[in-house]
Amino acid sequence: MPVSLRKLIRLLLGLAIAAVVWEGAVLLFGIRPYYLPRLSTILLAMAATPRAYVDGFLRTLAETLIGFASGGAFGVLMGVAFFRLRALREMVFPIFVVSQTIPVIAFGALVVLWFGNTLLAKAIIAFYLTFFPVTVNTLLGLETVDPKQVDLMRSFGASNRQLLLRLQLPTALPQIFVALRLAASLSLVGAIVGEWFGDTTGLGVLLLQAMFTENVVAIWAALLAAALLGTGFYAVVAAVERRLVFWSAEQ
Amino acid sequence: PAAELQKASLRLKWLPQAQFAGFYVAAAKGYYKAEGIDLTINPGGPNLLTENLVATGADTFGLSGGTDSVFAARDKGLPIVCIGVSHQITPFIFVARKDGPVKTIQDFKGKTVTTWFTGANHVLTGMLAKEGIKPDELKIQPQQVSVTPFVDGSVDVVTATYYNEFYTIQSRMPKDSLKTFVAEDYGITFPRDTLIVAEATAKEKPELVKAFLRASLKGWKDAFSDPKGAVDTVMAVAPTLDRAQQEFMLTEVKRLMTAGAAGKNGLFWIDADAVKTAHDFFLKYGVISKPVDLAAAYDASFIQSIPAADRLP
Amino acid sequence: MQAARLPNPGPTTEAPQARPEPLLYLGALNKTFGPVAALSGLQASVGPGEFVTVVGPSGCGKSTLFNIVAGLEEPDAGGILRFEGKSCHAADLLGRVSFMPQRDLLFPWRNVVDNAILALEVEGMPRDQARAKALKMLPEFGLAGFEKQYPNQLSGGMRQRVALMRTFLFERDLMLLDEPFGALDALTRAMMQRWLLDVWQKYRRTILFITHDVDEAIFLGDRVLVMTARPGSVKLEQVVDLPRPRRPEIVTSPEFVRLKRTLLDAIEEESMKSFQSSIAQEKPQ
Amino acid sequence: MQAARLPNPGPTTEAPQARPEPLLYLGALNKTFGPVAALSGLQASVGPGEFVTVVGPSGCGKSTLFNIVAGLEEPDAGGILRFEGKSCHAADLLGRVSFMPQRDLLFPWRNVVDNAILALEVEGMPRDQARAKALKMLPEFGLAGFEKQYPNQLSGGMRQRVALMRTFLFERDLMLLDEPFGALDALTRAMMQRWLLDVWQKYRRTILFITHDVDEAIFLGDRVLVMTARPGSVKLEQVVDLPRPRRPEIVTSPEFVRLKRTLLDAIEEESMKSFQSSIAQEKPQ
Amino acid sequence: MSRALASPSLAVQRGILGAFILVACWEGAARGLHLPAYVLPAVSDILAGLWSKRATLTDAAGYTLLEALVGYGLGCLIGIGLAVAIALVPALRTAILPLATAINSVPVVGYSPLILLWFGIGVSSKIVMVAMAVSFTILLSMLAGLDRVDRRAIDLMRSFGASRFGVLWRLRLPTALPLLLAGMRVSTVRSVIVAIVTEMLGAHGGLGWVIYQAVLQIDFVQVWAAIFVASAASLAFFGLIGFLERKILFWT
Ligand SMILES: Nc1ncnc2c1ncn2[C@@H]1O[C@H](COP(=O)(O)OP(=O)(O)OP(=O)(O)O)[C@@H](O)[C@H]1O
Ligand SMILES: Nc1ncnc2c1ncn2[C@@H]1O[C@H](COP(=O)(O)OP(=O)(O)OP(=O)(O)O)[C@@H](O)[C@H]1O
Ligand SMILES: [Mg+2]
Ligand SMILES: [Mg+2]
Repeated sequence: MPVSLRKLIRLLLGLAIAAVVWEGAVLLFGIRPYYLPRLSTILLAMAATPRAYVDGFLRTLAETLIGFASGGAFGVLMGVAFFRLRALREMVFPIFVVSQTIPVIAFGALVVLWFGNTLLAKAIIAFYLTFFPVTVNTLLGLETVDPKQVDLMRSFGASNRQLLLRLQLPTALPQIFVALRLAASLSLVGAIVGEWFGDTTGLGVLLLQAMFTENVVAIWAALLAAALLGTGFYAVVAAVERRLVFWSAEQ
Repeated sequence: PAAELQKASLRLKWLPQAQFAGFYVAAAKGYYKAEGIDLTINPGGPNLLTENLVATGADTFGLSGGTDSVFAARDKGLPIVCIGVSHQITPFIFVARKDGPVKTIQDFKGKTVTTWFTGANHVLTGMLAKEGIKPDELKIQPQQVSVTPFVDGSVDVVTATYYNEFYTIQSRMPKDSLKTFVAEDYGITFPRDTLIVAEATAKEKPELVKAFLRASLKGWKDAFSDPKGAVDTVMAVAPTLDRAQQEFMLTEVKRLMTAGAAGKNGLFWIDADAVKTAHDFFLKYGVISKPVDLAAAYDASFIQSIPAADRLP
Repeated sequence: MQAARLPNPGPTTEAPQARPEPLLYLGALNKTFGPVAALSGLQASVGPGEFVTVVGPSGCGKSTLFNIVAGLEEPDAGGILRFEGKSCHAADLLGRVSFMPQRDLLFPWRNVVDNAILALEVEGMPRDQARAKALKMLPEFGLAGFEKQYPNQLSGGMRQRVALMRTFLFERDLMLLDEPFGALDALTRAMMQRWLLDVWQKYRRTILFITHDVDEAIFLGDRVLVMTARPGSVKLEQVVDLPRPRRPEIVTSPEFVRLKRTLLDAIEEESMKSFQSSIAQEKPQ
Repeated sequence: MQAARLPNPGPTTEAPQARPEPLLYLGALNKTFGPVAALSGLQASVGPGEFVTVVGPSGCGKSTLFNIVAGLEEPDAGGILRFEGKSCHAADLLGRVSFMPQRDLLFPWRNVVDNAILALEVEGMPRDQARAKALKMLPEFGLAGFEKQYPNQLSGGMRQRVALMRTFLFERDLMLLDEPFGALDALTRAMMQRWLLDVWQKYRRTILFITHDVDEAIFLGDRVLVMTARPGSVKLEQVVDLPRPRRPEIVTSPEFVRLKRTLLDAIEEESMKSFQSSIAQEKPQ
Repeated sequence: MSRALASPSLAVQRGILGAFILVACWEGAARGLHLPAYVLPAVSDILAGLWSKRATLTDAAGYTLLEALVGYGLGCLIGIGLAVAIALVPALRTAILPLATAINSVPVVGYSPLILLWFGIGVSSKIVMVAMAVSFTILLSMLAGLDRVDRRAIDLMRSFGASRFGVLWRLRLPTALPLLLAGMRVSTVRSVIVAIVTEMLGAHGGLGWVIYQAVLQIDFVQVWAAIFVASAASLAFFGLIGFLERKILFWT
């Protein structure tokens, strides 16, 4: 489609301008490299050890995807369960809230203890950060269904399941996707933090490595890679949203 | 034959870097396999307590924080034993600017000093105590990841390890513009980077422990004799590291590991006197709540069982 | 199920109460929403195969009545509700009457065909089959060629026709239509009316039909119920004893005009009441 | 601003083109939505103070026409649009005509009064003042006592009356009403019609009025525009030369019946077309 | 839909019941399986620890809550401000959204060297981090809410001559409120946790600081005690916003 092509060109143009501004600003204002290194230096550093970045990228991507998928699915599921079972919601929802106040980072040892040094452990942290917003938004979305539409479906003799699948979930979909977009970013954050619990590959490892050796170029390289992954993933989720939630794309 | 290999893991205190070169060299050269151990090296991370992981059995061996963390772990009832000490002298130094207001440790008073609360703070407290200074006479702040505040002059004294931060500082400021304060000059020694195992392992699998120590020692000796090759081995695991920095680190680590009693007794020697001094100090300052049974906490028998020739660097 | 039905008894002049077994019987129905009494002591019955139209002032409780008969709201305690000869709760009627609500309530994520087959899907008919069935009906509703459009691309009348089609595809003995032709132009409306009568006579469905158009009420109905102002009850049950099939010309016949006069008078009286009560309620501000 | 207006010229029999200066002139308007041509070559003009009603088959483009005149959609390039004698873009008309859309579009978070004063608030009138103004009008719209209700507590007809009131409070020379009385019962409708004529005559507002009810179109209008089937254009401009004020009885007068016949014939022809084209478009499935 | 109907006391009772079951299981597991404190301390021990350290913990909680609340407020303002800016000037969308996403793809801790560098180790760096995390959530929620509006309703407002701002104020903001408030509710918890995590990287005080030091001293009872305090504070914060939400969104 020419529209998407035009968008792509605009995007590339925007990136190119940003790159030039970055490079130019560093050179022009003589910014000290440990505040902000030149973009070209960073890219060269990445090119020097491409495998490390590619491997890290893929590994983090895998963790992110698993965490996102499971967190998203669990979040929607719990949203639906809470919507249906008021008592369950009142009993468990506060615990969900509380669970979100536990800083995983303080329990690295426990995570390793329970889930080992596996990809799974990282995915679980991504999951942990992801599911909560999805649950909240699913619940909210389900609650905004027009009662008159519910009445209509019920007058057709619709079962609760049909009501859910044909009316409530579609109505909630726009809201769910808001949370999923947020979750796309959060699951990556979770994966990266998860990699800080003793791992050898991943963007989180590269970031940590660079942070503590104060290798500013490597910090920026890891940040760029993470930003690329995050923005790309977000864009994919947003694209899926545009396809699935076409009717509310009124703008 | 792989079937007879015994599975084990070593938890480092941090990510792969030349600080742990010997272990990586030993693994790469198959020294652990030769001893019948299928060893996995697990890196550490922030807030990842090696003592905790070893105590719970998640890892077999651990390179933990130091004598201070071993005391703390024992104090809290974690069933771990130290089987070797890597850095024989304090790896921390305190750095000030030569042209700045801090000329002697007395000048610390009223100045901004940043330090890590992961052990280095005790070194500082100890040094100050020897000079009769109370910690609340200076502005001690938690030190952040970057040394930039010091380089920029917003901090008067910064804590550094010889092998990492000191390198960064020197790369940003001329070496001769710096004034350093070394713990040993004030009669303080906090050996760090302790090798630990669970009590159960020490009791039930002494052969495994010894085999591990033997292989590790070989690896370290190789690393010291061929630093370039050792850095290659480390960088194969962590390719984004800065080579110059790693070479510097290995040099410094060698100095720390071969200092003091190690010169006479070899690598990973447990210097009972240094341990005792540190223990008494921690007890005095309330870092640990009650005296620790040092004999149970520090078991030198494993390292001593290895022929001195194999231990000496 | 339509096969099992008795032949339509056709319009009669006898009072509906005399019928042996009404399909739907409502007695002493009340419904209040907080302080607002929407229905009060409503009594009515609908025979099988009958076409009953309902008129009444705006806000008198017609839609509320439909909601009860569709099973969506329970009347206040004490009311009597009988369907197919058995006393029942409103909720028992869910899925047993086909109901077209006053607002079209189309789902924005479904195109015309998929909105139309909603009820069929709920019944469990495979999608393809349901779609094929719906596609055949599109021209009858003047929607051919629009099957792939989404609701926001339709005109008001088209939306209403889609909602109507959705109701028709849900084949039940009792149909409740709440102003189904409100947004249609005169001719489309006339065509739909004729078509509705055809369907009704062919399949013998029972129809309850709300409208604001008295002509329409007389033209279509076997009986016209005129409701009182809020709180609604039945003010007048007017049997329409015009022969069927009815031709459009019938609206000018003296009998039709006479009926219209009677009904208009009754409605006017009630509408005036509802306006007066409105004015009486006005608070000095 | 109403004070500055000329007195209403009143209904005349002369062709509207002959008027010296139409308030609104539309020429050769086209509007397409993707593959659907909604309007094609539409030409019309509305004189100041005139009451023009629009009828036409469902989906022929009436609401589209209103959207253009309200300034919400630009017609396709090439069309002519003149307002108050000046050529302009559709967007220039935003805020200069008062528009009542086909769906009520009440805001669920505003109660009856606050929905009604929406346009006044947009204009910058202080809330209290606007509310006071609206409260005075409530009884006229049969909404007294309901000022604190929220839209989900209102019947369909009540919602429509709130929307109508909102439009009336937005006082502009040109009013566009898209089926304003669609969901009202016969009497309320008749009352609102009479009231609308009163307002129109008192304030000399120009009104464009879409309806599906030919009686209503004739009863209210100075002129009736009959639109063709989609793509819509004006098929017939029928001047209604009935004297004003018009009494309800007028609907039975021979002149009225004659006009109605003419209009119905025209609409019927177009409606048939739109159904036929629908059928022609049907794809074999 | 039925939110308004359920009696709040019943909800509270059920909440307490849920908490009680959880605590019972926890206590049972810790005591029954003789779990050492460094794996999972018993609730009773944690509560005892909490009581004995109450002064320290109260101070720390105050410190953390201050950071969280100020950061939260700031984050809400920024998020709402950006969303509103995008709504008013749609061209900004392509500029702001990808940038915000990119920034948020990196864990806040990733920025800690920079943020600590720029804002120091005190309260302000925590506030900045919290504001960053919160503003993104708010931005996304608010934007989705603003976009959700019925186009016909916008048209109606435009026909009244409403400016972009008028449409925003009278139509789009009320439409966006439910989603905005949901975002704000989710963010309460995140604001506290980001404050804590940032404190763990370097601070003068606060619950994160307490946790960090307790972890080093292998004092897991104190870690959990601090987390209990943080949870209670977050829950209260969450409940407060939920309460406001129900008050504001009366029409849903
Ligand atoms: N959910 C509700 N809450 C409060 N009041 C309601 C509710 N539903 C209906 N009402 C009130 O009940 C009365 C009857 O409403 P109903 O919708 O049945 O009227 P109607 O006869 O269908 O009117 P119309 O012809 O205008 O559609 C009205 O006064 C209305 O305000
Ligand atoms: N946004 C849109 N996208 C695509 N098609 C549209 C859109 N809006 C209107 N149409 C099409 O334009 C045609 C005219 O629609 P419009 O709403 O103007 O009809 P109308 O005359 O008002 O009909 P009704 O009397 O049923 O309200 C219809 O065929 C409709 O499907
Ligand atoms: Mg109704
Ligand atoms: Mg229309």
